[in-house]
Amino acid sequence: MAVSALRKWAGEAPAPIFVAAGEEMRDRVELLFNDGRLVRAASPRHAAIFLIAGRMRLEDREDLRRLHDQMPHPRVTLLWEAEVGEALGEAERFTGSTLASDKDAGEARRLDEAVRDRLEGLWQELASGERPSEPDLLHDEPPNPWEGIGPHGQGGKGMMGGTPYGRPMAMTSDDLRDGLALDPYTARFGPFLPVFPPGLLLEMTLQGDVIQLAKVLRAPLRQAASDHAPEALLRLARLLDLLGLPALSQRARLAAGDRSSSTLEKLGRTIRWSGATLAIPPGLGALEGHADLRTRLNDLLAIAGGSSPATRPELPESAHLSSLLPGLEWSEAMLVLNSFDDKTLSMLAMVMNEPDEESDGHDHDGDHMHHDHGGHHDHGGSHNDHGGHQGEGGHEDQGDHSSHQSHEHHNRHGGHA
Amino acid sequence: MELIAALLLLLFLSVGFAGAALADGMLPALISGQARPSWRRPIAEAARLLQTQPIRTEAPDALLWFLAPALYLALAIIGLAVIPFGPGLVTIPSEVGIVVWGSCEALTIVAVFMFGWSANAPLPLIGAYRYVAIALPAMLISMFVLIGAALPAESLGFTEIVEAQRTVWNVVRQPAGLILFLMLGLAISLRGPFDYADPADLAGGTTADVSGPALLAWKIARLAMLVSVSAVTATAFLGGYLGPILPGFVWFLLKTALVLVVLVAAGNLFARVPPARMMGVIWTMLLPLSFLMLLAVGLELLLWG
Amino acid sequence: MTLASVLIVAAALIGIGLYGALSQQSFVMLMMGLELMLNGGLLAVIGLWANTMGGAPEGQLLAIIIMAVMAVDMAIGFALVTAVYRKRQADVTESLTTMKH
Amino acid sequence: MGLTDLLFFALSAVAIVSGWRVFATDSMVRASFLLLLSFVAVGLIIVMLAAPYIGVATIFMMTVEMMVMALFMVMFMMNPAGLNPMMMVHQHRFSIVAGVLAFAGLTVAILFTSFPGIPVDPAAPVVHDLGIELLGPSMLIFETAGVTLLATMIGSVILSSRSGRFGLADQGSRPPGLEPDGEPAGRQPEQGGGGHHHHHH
Repeated sequence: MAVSALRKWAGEAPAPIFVAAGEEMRDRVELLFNDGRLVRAASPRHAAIFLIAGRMRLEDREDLRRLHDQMPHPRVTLLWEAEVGEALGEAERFTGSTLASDKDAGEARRLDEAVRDRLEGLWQELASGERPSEPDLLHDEPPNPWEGIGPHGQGGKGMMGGTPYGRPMAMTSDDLRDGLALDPYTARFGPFLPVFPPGLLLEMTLQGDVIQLAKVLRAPLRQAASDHAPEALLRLARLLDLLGLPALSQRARLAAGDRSSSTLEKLGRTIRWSGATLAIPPGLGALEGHADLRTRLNDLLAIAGGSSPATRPELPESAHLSSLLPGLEWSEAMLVLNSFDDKTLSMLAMVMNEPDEESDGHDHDGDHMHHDHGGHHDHGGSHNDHGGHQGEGGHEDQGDHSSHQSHEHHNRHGGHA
Repeated sequence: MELIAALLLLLFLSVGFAGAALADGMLPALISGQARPSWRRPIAEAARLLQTQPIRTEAPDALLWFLAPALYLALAIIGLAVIPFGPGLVTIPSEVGIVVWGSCEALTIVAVFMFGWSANAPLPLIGAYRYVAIALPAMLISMFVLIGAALPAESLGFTEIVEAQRTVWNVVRQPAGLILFLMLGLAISLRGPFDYADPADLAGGTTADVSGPALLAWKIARLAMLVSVSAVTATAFLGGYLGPILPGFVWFLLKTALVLVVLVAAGNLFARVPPARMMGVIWTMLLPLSFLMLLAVGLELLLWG
Repeated sequence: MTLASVLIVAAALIGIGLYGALSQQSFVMLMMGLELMLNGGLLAVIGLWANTMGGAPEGQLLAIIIMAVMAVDMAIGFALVTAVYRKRQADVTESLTTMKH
Repeated sequence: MGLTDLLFFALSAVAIVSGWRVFATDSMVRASFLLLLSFVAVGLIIVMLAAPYIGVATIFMMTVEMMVMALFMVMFMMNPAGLNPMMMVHQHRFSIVAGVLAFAGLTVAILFTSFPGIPVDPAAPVVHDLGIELLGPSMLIFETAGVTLLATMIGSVILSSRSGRFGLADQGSRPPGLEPDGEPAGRQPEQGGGGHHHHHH
């Protein structure tokens, strides 16, 4: 009784969807969430439906499987014009002919509406229990064997203990901000972290939330070149989300779908009043000839209002995310990352294939081993516990956000829902 | 009397909670210009979360992870318990009510930190310590502001503070104090411009690895804290249960509702400043401002009190 | 809740705190031991104030002083830890043997 | 045994057990939260002992302190989560003996002392009295505490910040030159392990 009542209620909730947007699909997917029947989940932990839209690269498939397993039960996957082979098992496919850019606008809109309906239908089936939850795709096992000695694996000699799951203790390395050398934390973020451009995979070294090193492992997926104004509005919406203004961001997205001058003017005024431009530190994310983040936000507001985009000179050769991001705090870095148009971003995020051993956490460890007890300071032992990003063996692709190992464990410990 | 107050507390909490859930659902939709969602939506959302599998990360601090939402909720209730709902209607009459509330604020920071830390994952941890960095100085500010509210009453108890506002409400004495206190309200109920623990740029921050019932518990605790902080604001600055004609409890309810709506709206209308910049603003501008407010109230009482 | 029982609880806290302060290698844990001893002291002072002084306000004043001492202890302790750490990357007592000479 | 006694014993048990667990748990962040629990229990006992302000203020202050402590644990400690079990103690046996001796000695002293029995009047306005005392007869003491705290704040900022008066903290101190940008006056800091010479007595 109670269970069926709960199920009935749950069916009324908007369908929580985690999105992995592929090539040319980001903007279309974002517009799906305009009518409030669907909500976009910030993390796969909050979602029930995994929407994979558009073409994916081969190397992304493993991450998609990982993300799938990170979602709690009940869960279901929908492949929308996605080519992922058999990576996602028997997941339902939704193919509405070819890409929208080949069709006229009305056709595309009808197609999007059909996807929306299908997603809602999936959620109804899932909530009512008609549709079984999808099982794990990957084995639930630790990526590295437990290597410690003794009952708790502390083994090892002296204070350092052993290396449980192949993860040694974190070591200190130099800090960019104030020189207080604490433990770095190296992890891969992406390729489908919701705050990242889809497809971008970064390996970053963090101290606290300051980025010390950033290396592009996979470039962002190419996006459809669309008109300036809707693209600018959607980019504006992403920035507003990051600035803690989800309602205004939704308004910008609505405006991108259906533009009329009066709403745009009002939206611009509300955004100015919210202090969004003032909130951004002046000079943040400044590129030669491309101004800083604050200016870019103002430009976006202007483009959204109908004026033509300001022309900017070519990017300097040296400009790259690996030099732009270090030194920024996490939230500033996310703002910077989302402030570029697709063309600029793809130039900034080119994968650089150079023999680069330095970014491996291990080298830093070496530098500090001479300290009394071997550096050993673990600013977040919590870090090395789930991360395993310190050693060469520990580099695992991060799913969307790096709790990647956890999915391999949740079933064993808590899969009783 | 205390028993009646305890019953009233339950009533107030449930009414306030329902109102908070509704406001939290409706106001963003209104601001975004979307179709208005139905009042059933929060309940549906809760039903969904109840049926979702609770996720366990690798090697979390399971005890603290479980306890953090409970602690957060308990603090909201304790905060409400020292507030008078009407003349003499207090669940726990305390002559040091302000200090009790201050402890609740401080322990809230502990609860949020515990929640983010114990998940044993990077994004929740970043959310947790970022929140501590912002909320600790914000709490200091709120204490100065509250002392300013206690000065005219010559007491640390909330009942005396309300009674001292019979002549003039504290909001007239220190208007900036009210605004500073509302900022604290946003900070400890984790919303909008002061939500440094669960923001979008961290994929949900402390909640990024939480699913199912635990996430529901956290959301409930957040809303309860919103009710609690609105009630404290109404008591300390808007004269609490004082008001003509209507009974005290109704006035109190109305004022709390007003503050609550203001908080929810502000949470959706103001942009979040990146944490490092916010730290600068808090320590160099807001904290000195709260000193000045305190000084001004002290001088006023000394000269004309 | 007799005076003796309160004082014995305080004594237990002081004993545990002493053990911690003497046995812990890391500075921060060592400070925890000190704090626990002060905690016991605070309890003892208030216990004595409530049961033997008839509520003379000076007793509470002493408790406030103890709290101030705790705050000073923590603040200076953390500042020293940070300063030493900047210089030597050290956070355990053994790594500061040069201070002996 | 009334309700008060029961509550008192429960709180004492919490205070002592969590105080002991502080030094027995592997996770150092947990250790600071356990210490906080111990303080909260003591704070509540103090409230029961008719000193509400002191009790609640203890909880308030210790919460903030322990929060900072937990942050420091995450920052400076290897192993804040206790996932690499390890033992970081020295002179263990001696410490246990010292702790037990301290407890035994104090207990004996408590049991063999006769204290004057003048309990506080439950109706006395203790918070009010404290306020009058702080800002009346004992104003000087109170203000001294305030100035001490101010000095502490300034001192700790100077100690912990990177830029010292004589150069960056992690590069060793350099005394100022006799003329602007000139050679430092006095003895040069040693090469390499700058700063060691401070410690010679």
